[in-house]
Amino acid sequence: MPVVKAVTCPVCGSLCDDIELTVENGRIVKVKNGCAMCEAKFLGYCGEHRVLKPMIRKNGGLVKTTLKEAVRRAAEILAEANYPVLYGWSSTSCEAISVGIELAEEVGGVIDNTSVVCHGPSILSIQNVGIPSCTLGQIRHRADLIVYWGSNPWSAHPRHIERYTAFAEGRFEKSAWRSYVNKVKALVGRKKLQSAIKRLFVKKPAPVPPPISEYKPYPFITKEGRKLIVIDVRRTKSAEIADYFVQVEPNKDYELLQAFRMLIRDQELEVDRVAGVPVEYLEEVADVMVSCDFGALFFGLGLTMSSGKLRNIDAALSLVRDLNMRTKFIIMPMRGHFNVTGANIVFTWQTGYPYAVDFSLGYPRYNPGETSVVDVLLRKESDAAIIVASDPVSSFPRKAAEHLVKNPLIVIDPHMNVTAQMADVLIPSAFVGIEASGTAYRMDHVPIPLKKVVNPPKGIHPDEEILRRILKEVRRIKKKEEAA
Amino acid sequence: MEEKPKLKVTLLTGRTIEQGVGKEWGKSSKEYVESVSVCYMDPEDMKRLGVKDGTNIQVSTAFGSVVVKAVKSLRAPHPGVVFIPYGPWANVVVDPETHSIGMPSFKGIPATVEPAPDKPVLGLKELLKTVFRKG
Amino acid sequence: MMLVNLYPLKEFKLPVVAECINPDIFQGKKPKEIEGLEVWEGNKQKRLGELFKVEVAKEESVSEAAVITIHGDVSHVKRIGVGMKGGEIVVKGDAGMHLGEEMSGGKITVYGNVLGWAGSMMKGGTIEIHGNAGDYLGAPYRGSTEGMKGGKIIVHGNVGNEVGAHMKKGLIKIYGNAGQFVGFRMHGGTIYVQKDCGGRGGACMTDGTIVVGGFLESVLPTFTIEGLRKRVKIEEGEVVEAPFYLFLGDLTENGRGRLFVAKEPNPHLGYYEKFL
Amino acid sequence: MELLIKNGLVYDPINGVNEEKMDIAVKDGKIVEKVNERRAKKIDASGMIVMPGGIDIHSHIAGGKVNSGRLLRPEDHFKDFERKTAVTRSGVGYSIPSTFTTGYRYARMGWTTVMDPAMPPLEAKHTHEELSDTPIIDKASYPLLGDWWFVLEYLRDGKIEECARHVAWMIKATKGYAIKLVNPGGLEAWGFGRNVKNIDDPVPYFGITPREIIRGLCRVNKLLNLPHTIHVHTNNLGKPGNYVTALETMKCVEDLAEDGKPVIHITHCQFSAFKGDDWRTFESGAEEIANYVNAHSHVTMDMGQVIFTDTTTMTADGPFQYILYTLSGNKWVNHDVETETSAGIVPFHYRRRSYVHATQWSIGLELALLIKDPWKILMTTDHPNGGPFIAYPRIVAWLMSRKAREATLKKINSKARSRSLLPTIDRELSFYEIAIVTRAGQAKALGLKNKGHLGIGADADIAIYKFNSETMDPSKKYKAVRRAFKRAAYTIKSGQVVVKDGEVLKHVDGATMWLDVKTSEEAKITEEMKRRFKDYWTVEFENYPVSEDYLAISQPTTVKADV
Repeated sequence: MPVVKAVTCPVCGSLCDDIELTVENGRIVKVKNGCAMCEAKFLGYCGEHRVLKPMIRKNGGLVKTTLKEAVRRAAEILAEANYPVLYGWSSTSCEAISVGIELAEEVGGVIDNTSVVCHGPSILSIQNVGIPSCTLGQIRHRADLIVYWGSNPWSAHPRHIERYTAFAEGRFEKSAWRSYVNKVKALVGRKKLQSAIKRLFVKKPAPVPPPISEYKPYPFITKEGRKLIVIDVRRTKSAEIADYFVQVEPNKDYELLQAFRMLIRDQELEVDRVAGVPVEYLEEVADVMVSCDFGALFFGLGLTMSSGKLRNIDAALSLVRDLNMRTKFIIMPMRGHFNVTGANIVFTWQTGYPYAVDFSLGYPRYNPGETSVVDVLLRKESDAAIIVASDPVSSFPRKAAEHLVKNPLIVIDPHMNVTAQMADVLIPSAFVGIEASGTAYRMDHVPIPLKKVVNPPKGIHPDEEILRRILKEVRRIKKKEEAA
Repeated sequence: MEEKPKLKVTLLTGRTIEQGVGKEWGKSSKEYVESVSVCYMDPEDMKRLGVKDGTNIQVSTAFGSVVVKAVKSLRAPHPGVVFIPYGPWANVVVDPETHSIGMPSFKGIPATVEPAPDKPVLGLKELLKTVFRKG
Repeated sequence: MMLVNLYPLKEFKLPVVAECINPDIFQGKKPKEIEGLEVWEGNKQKRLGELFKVEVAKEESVSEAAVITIHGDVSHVKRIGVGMKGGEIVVKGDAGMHLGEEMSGGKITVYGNVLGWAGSMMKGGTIEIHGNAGDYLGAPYRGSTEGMKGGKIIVHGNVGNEVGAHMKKGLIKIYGNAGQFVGFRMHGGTIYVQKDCGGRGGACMTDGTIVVGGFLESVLPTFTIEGLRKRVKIEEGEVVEAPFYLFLGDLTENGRGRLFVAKEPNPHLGYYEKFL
Repeated sequence: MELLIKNGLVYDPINGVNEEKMDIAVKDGKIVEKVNERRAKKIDASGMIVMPGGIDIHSHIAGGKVNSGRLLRPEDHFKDFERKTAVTRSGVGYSIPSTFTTGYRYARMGWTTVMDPAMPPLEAKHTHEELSDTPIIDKASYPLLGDWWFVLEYLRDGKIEECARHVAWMIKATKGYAIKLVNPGGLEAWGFGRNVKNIDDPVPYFGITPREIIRGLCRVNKLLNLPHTIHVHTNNLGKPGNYVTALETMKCVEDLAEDGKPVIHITHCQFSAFKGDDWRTFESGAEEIANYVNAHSHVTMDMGQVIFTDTTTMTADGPFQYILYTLSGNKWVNHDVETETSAGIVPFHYRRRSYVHATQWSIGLELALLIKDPWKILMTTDHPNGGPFIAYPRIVAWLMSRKAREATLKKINSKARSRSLLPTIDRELSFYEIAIVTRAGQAKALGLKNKGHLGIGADADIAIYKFNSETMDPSKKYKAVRRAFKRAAYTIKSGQVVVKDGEVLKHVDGATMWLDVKTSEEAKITEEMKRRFKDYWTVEFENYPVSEDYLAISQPTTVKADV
């Protein structure tokens, strides 16, 4: 059976590219090296919920149609619209995104990608503070302190720790994983190693400080080598494998971050606790941050989405920037969708702006809050939408989704997802990274090719191709109108 | 009339690996629906409210109200904090306010939780019909 | 004086960009010329006359600046009065985003609410809003640190987040409540919030004055208490006679900003008195 | 398609043509002897200057760093935008324009070839994706190799040929054009927040000095017979006193030169020509550098001219950018790339009234005017580090006109003015010399055989400027020179008229040039590399190289190496 090696996993922003797939009769039957989400994607992508025919809404229901007809109808909707929204783009290739931007420019629409509801706030603060960062290999080779803040890699980026951070093997820093493994080796035979590690993962009692109400200063870990700290409002699974866990009161991350900024400058705080955590305890964490050789802070939606939003990130970026006065420290957002970084990157090189780009005046304008899709929907300004490789109806607040659904809605997606069920024109597409090739960008801005491993079902095209056809049809319609 | 127990909490929404895996199996899959129509609660809070693992509860915010299944959190203790995975159920109750930065408030929303053993957890189709009257 | 009345011809649904609604631009123009000015409705370029009934009420002298009165809801109309240097705009209704952005003179009065970025990057003149204002009042454009450099903004209702971010000079007075991050990274000028204030007031400020007359949930741990004051002067002729705590910060930025918080509505700050 | 440019005043230094009234014939994208006069499209260039299309040896226009700069600075873009037209895409400026706008703006000035000088190999695909989206102009990019672990280890172990083979592989894998060194050794040290102090300061953990890296890669460059020399951003860049480092860097490869041919290119030399012990005692070191360059033939350099404006500095020199952040307090981006390099970005405003900035402005022009041979000092702003490339017309005017220089001198910091060497320099460049510093010299330094001249067989990349050099004195009419270079009367790219009167007529793709370096012993390094690959990088070996699909128009040049 043919085995395809070095396949890039099109699920999360870690973009692991060491996946090995076994293909049998044009179907993927085995996945090696992947996490649970990766396996689910490669084995389940072609499940029963796949859409195999373009559809158009007639008399309230979706009925099958030809691709030509669906493209024509989609182009009509977009060409007629006065303020269309083009949304999604984080789960498709850069090549498709590029066509999407050209389409947005052609129809004078607002194009936005899903970063608007994940790390958009991070970008806004990067635009104020900047960001000291690096590629993930730097962390693997050099970091002796790793902090995850408001992020739960165990669930959202399952191989992040093993490939890039605490459990990865680097030139200057060894994997902290080994110390765990060595312990296990003494107890069990080599064969049972894997399962033992699993058990250890699940059952290892982590030195977790008591709940907020009864916080006592805790002697800090004296562990040698790499240290892993998790800061979050909940004791997540990632917190359990950490060397240390700081539980922050919900919506108080900003105060905690600012307090750290003072502590790393050896300034005194006038309060006893910040965000529910005693100050002596924070001083210990600050000491560890200052005294490491290379620290890395990863942050997730726990920071961008809780009270303070973008300014939580402002504080985190400022903290890490300030830490560079004392040592080497970097910071990186944990990007969710596999190519959300790529969407930001392509948007930026073509328009100057990473998301929420409004072409209605014929040139790119950018002002999240004004030109971002959720705000446009909440103000009920758009009059049509095309959604590519995303499911806003299942990810937007009800009020925003309501306006989206009320107007003509075009959906390009391989799956009958929630938004697809609301579509007026539904065009099924190939899975990029499985049935179509392309490029995606990892969370650290490293471009990685996506492979075509198997053929898509008959009559199913990649997003890029579908978008090109729509663009061509839009231009044809506009030319005809101009002539008339 | 006996007053129903009600709990004031902070609602978080977010990713879980179950939702992440379910999503890849397809949004209409049983795996997906079951992974996102739930609310993780602190066991102490559940006791206070008199609900068990699997009891239906109603989560209400200033923006809407939705019935989901209560599930005992493995990540306790986190008294006063409840968690619903991202998805159509969560969207009914999250705060649409973006504070002019483009992102609604998905985390840290004041909410109340009450037992709703008699109310059903709507399936995806029913939920969408009720909310959007389309589909 | 030239008096121009604008009446929206319809209820706007699409966003409208109308930078031309500016006394400097109207000044000396004939009604037909005003009607012919360029605006955008959604992705279509239109003439002002297609969206508004233009009525030039008085046209006596060309020397004095024009007064524009908009009658009706223009909450979807953006960029009214952008860059204006003189004259006056009166909006009898709600107004859209970027009202009076980068204005350097003249006056804008709104008898209604306004959306975000009113008075953004303002250099001079006055904006008075009788309803509520949105987020980023007087704050700069994304990525810019060029905050408000002068002029005065008065809001009689409530305002959103990040009022006066990066402010350098000038005065913002809010007689209602304010959202989070009042005076974020401000370097100078004065912001007065008569009522309650969301959290994180004065975050990362380096200089300037913030006065909170109502409830403030908490003061950032990066501020230090300086003392108690019996009164606080907002501007010439406006003094608040009440005891205030005075905090200095933000220490993370080595700031010397002054944050006054009224003592009476904030008993929870009594904690700080032990340091005095 | 055939084209005939008639009666222009032609400047073609490579062919020794100096202001000759002659016709230029073009067919199928090349300069030809003659075309059918009746069939050919004719351009009347009488009273106009005709030159080869402009070339930029060093301009950051694409890739991860440039794009991070774009992302960082919405406030740089929002007032400088370009609307979509029937033929062009929309975009934004100012100091870091979007890709389409970059292509159009170069073409509008009559520039047709631009080299992006800093490509992190791991992110090479990104650079190429952007280059492919940069219309009209031809481009190429230099992979950053001066801190690559393979290079450091092979050179430390004295394995020069192994090193050369790996470099050859890397140039092919990244579709690169030249070997770029940025603060050699310093970037590896920056991985732990450190730097190297001078060219003999050992790189932590690697037991090698910058001198050894520079010499090593210079020898590798010769072994591989690459068309350009090593392209060096010196150690200590941007620090007072660094002219000594620049001199030492040039001296350290003196003995490697043969036949008077250049072996090193010192880029944006202005930033490496600072004298003084600190910012208070800071002054120009241009004279010392110029004296050395005038006495030696193994060096070429480019200016890195400073423009008084708000711009965005971006280099691979992470530690330098950090210093710039601490000096300015502006926002700061750092991006270190595993096993290879780093990068930093800081917005920066050069102000006339600042002593340091005004002196920097002076240094750039002093270098260009004191170095006697224009083939040795090429015109750049190190876009966008000294200022955006759209300022080239102003630099041309400064170089050609004492009066233009005096007009600016009047407005700068008085201490800087009194110390500036410019008032003592009478030299004014002719159009012939301008054609050298902006075209011919650039092509020669880069080893571009078909560019930078208008001889038979050359690429038909041509710029025509509305300035009558027969009747007008550029020294006096420097504003007219500026206007002419700002909006070319015609820009012809590969034989097509793409710009007329400063307006873009056509959106065409430009080619991406790269070197297909053939080593005699075809690298058996692959097996070795695969093994080490997993240790060094976080991507799989086969996902690393850039395939030709990433290049809109791929234009490889085969180079036969001596190893």
